[in-house]
Amino acid sequence: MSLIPGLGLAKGMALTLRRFFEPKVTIMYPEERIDVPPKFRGRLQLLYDEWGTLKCETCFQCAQACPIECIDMGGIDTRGRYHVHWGAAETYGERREESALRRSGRPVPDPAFRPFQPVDLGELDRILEDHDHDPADMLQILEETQAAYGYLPVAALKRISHETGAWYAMIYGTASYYAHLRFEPAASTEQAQEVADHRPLEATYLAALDAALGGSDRPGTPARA
Amino acid sequence: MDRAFKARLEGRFGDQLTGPIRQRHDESEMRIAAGDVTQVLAALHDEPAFRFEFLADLAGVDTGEVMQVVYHLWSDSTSDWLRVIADGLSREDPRVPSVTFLWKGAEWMEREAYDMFGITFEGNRDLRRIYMPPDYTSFPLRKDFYLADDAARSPGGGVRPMERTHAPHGAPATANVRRSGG
Amino acid sequence: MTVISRGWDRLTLPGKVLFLLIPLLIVATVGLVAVIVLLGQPILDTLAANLPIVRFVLAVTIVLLMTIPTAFLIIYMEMKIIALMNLRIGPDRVGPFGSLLSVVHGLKVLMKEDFTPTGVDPIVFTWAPVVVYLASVMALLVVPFSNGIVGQAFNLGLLYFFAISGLSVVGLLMAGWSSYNKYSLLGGLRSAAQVVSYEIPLTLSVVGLILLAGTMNIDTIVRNQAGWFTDWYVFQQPLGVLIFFIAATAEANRTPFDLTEADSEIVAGFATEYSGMRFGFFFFAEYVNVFIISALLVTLFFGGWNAPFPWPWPVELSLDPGSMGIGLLLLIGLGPVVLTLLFATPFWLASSRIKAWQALIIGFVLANLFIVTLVGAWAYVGLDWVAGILWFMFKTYGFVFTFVWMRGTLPRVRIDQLMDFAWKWLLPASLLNLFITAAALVVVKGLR
Amino acid sequence: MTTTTDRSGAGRPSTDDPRVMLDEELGVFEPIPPYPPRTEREAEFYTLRDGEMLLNMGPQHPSTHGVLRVVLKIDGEKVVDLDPVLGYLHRGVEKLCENADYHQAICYLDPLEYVSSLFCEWPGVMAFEKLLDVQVPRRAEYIRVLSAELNRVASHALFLGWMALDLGGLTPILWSFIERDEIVDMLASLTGQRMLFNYFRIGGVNGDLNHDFMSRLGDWMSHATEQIEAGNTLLNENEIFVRRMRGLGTIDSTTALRMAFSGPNLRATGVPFDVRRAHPYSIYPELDFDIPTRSEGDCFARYLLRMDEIKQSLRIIDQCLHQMPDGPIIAKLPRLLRPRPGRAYAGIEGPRGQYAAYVMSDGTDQPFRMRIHDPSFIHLQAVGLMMPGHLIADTMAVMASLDPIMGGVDK
Repeated sequence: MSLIPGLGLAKGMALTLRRFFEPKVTIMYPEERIDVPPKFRGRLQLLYDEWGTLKCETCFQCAQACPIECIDMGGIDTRGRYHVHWGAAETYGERREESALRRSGRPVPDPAFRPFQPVDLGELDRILEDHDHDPADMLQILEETQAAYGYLPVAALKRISHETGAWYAMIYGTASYYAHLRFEPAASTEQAQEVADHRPLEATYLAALDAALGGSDRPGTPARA
Repeated sequence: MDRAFKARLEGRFGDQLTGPIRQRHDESEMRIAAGDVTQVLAALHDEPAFRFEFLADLAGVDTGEVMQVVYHLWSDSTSDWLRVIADGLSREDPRVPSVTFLWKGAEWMEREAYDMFGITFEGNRDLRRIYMPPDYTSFPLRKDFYLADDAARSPGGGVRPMERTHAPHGAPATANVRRSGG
Repeated sequence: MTVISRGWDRLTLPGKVLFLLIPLLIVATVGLVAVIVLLGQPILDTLAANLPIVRFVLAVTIVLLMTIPTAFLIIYMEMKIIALMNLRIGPDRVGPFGSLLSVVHGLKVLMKEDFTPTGVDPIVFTWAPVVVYLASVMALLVVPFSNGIVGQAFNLGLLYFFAISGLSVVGLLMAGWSSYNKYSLLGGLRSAAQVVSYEIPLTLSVVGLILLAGTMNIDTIVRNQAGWFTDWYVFQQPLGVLIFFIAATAEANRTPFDLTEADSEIVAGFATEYSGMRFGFFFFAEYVNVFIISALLVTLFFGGWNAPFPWPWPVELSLDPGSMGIGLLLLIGLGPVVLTLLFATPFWLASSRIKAWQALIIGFVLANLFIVTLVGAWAYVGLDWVAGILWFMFKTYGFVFTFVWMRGTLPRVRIDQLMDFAWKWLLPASLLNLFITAAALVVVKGLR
Repeated sequence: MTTTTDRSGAGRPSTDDPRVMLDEELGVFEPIPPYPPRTEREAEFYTLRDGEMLLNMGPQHPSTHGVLRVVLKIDGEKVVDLDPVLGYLHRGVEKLCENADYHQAICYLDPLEYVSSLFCEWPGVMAFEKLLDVQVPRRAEYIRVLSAELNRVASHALFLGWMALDLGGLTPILWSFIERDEIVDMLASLTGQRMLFNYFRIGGVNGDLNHDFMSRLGDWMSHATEQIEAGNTLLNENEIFVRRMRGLGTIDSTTALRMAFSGPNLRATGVPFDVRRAHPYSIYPELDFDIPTRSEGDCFARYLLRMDEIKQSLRIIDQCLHQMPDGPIIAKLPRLLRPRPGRAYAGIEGPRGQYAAYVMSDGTDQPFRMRIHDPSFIHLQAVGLMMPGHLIADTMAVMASLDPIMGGVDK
């Protein structure tokens, strides 16, 4: 404090008056934006590949790895409803699995037109009983389920999640990691037929290729009928 | 590591130690029984050879078998942090004397340990819950307390595998799974 | 029925409005004319017989209406000036330089729910803002804005002012007590303690001035200060001005004495439980109070509506419109057109990019500005009340700026320091001021 | 003499519990609190004498620095006693850390101190490194010190503003935010985030110094603390400010040690305890800086001490820039960390005092026990010691001068 009372106040007043005329620092937000730093990690977005296809495989690994569980998986299901991955069961029923499967880009049965076949879960319950509902035995449970049903029905996965207490994402992640586990019947002749219907016969385009390349006598090109 | 300090501690508190004095990096660790806390900490605080006037931290620990209270002290008489572990508190009724007579600032840290572990600090005149609501009944940082699921009534309702690493010893694997609707 | 309804449906919206409006207007006009013809004379007679009452009612209405734009302006000043001092930009979206933001705030406050919490005393709770606001408006009634422009001039104007401005504390106390909230109660009691304490130095600081002026008539006090600015009372009462300034700041609950609504301590003080327009009344009253104390400071010590110097070139403008005859009509009819063209031509010639209609708009705006400037200058020179209002407002808003500036700079004092300051410093100082003034008067009279 | 009154008192039916207030007009019970006293202290506090009333400040109060609730027992304007009630921001970070692996645990530490995040990461990371016996590369240590000291300046800058704001000054908070914003932008270009940096990694840091950061730092160093100085001009000589802060919330050095104070609040009482010197860590032994102390122990001393610390931080930043070695910025470590069973304690000097982490490992990839020590928690309990006898308005000033962050207090 100075000897003259009020000098400190006057100094402060002088400073604010000087600041009154100084240039301002406000960034006029909607018109003017500062760039986020290159290392910015707050942008959550899904990436698309060069053909415009979503690169996300819906593997749920990100949701599972997120340490503070801020990532939720969600999407539009075949009936146009939006679902998040984790929430009360009553609100969205069984749709999240279908949605996840559909978004994975694999050939999956389209429940909009062809509902899931009802699966008898008695077999699964026996398997779970054998393993004492222990999520530590997840791989064995999944393998035995596949052995029992031929594939891993969504209803079964849900049942496993329910009974073992393991997170659905975890089970799905495990199952999708191993090549020998599948989510659709392996011997689905219908599907195979559908795929075949949409593909030109091999002979057709091989012949065209040969013609384009000028004959089939090039070494290393097996001649096919 | 201050080897001379270890010798000093052993010389002074030899009969009160319940375990060997361990030293690692810049920490010295001594274990005492819960009943000796008052004497040992008062001696560490007051005696001119030690002068541990700065209470760096006070923490409760649940090892799954016993409870511990861990004090971290600092003094200019040594280059180490001194860790005093009051060992061997029973999990059913853990009790340890309060150190608020030395450090009044330990009051809230003891309240926190009480809130989180249920450790009773005898002599603390304000031992009530500090973070949890007053009508809360369990002790969250104990090892037999599992994090409730985000959506306890969801199909996956129960405990996530991620949270099951530290199952209590000897507990059956499914003992802690909270069933939906339960 | 169907014909009518189909015809009605076919009308557009403006059509419907006009359809209803036109008959209404016709009826109203006819009715009005009838009323004027039949009852005009008696009404006029009544009004003429009670001219002071009519004048008073008009004055009250105008003062009441004037508080609203004043409050808006000061709120905007506060937002903008503090923002600029903070190196921010402040309001800049609504209106030019954001100047309409305070109006929008006012509308927002009007539209908000007028919430009455459980447990309040509803009558007192509802009337508290009214009392506070009316106290402000009533105090404004005796402030002379210019020569002859005063709500109500009377001999004890100054006394009236202090009596009324002390009334607002009743409203604050009512609000604090009735709100059923401890913060409100604290705020109300704080304001009671503060206003009552500062009332004393505030009043005492003017007593010296009253001795000098020899009257409590505010108008006379202002007239005494006419001439050069050295005739202002500020140079005869420097200590009095300082005390008056500080005490008035406290009286108006402004920083650094804004303890009654110290947001970091007691949330919003007496106004904690108020919302909607009731809160708006408190809010407005606060800013009207700022205007009032600035106005009074100017009136009592800074010459009021007197210019700081006498106009060096006295002009006698004698403009008798009747003497111009047909020239007046020509001036009114052709003047704007000619001026517009005159101002538009250079722009039109200067750049081929400016189209004729753009040039005309520019010319029109400039011509209007020119006319307004001309008329304003004429009014300033020729009508002394216009000059008075200009000087008065200039000085008053200068002090308003100072109050806002202080708010942007200073932290808040504590309640015990506030009381200490009032009783231990301001009160003795004001007594000293009074003593010195009285002694000086005696000496001067004795010498004479 | 105990009464049941709060507002009018006379003629109220008394209940058995003197702390229960009954409003017969409303028919509403207003129990404070609705359960019998559990401790000696609580019984003492909630017993009202004549003329006293309870004022519940917070958790939604403008100036309790977050969601803190303080129950004030007041006699008129005078505070008789006060009881801080915590837990409104309690997130159970310790438990969460025990359920995450060592890498994941770091990002739980960030939001504890949202004003100076790096100081909350640092002890955790240091404790993990001690458990794993990791040697941190020297460049990483320098970068850590550099960024942490920047963060300290930012934190103290904000302290200045808050302090003034709690005393009713509107301007310094915005000026100090300008200063803080420059630093935060700088740290954002280094770490990628503006608030929760999550920059320190076990064994080093995440990302090397980059051009953007260095150019911003250079710019800033050329006019460093300009806004803080301006704020000081506004406050240091301001009679109102000084008269309010001098002699307020005084605490002597013995009491401060007994209250387990640390950091600026302890040094303001004259104890030259600074973990950077008292128990050196990182590269602080190699750096040249002073430990400012003051002997008054009041709010004004705490305020001035922090302003002195800013200058020392600038010295450290300058030295770091000049001595910055080359080399790796992070030690090579496996992705999955399984330290040997053991215990580690790491304490550092943050802007508010000693931040510490105490970690126990049981050999798995997750900490067995993670204890976080936050100085705000310790300092806040001293408000109850400092306040009695002062006024309501001083509660804010004292609390602001101790500079608690509720994120750290509530963990």
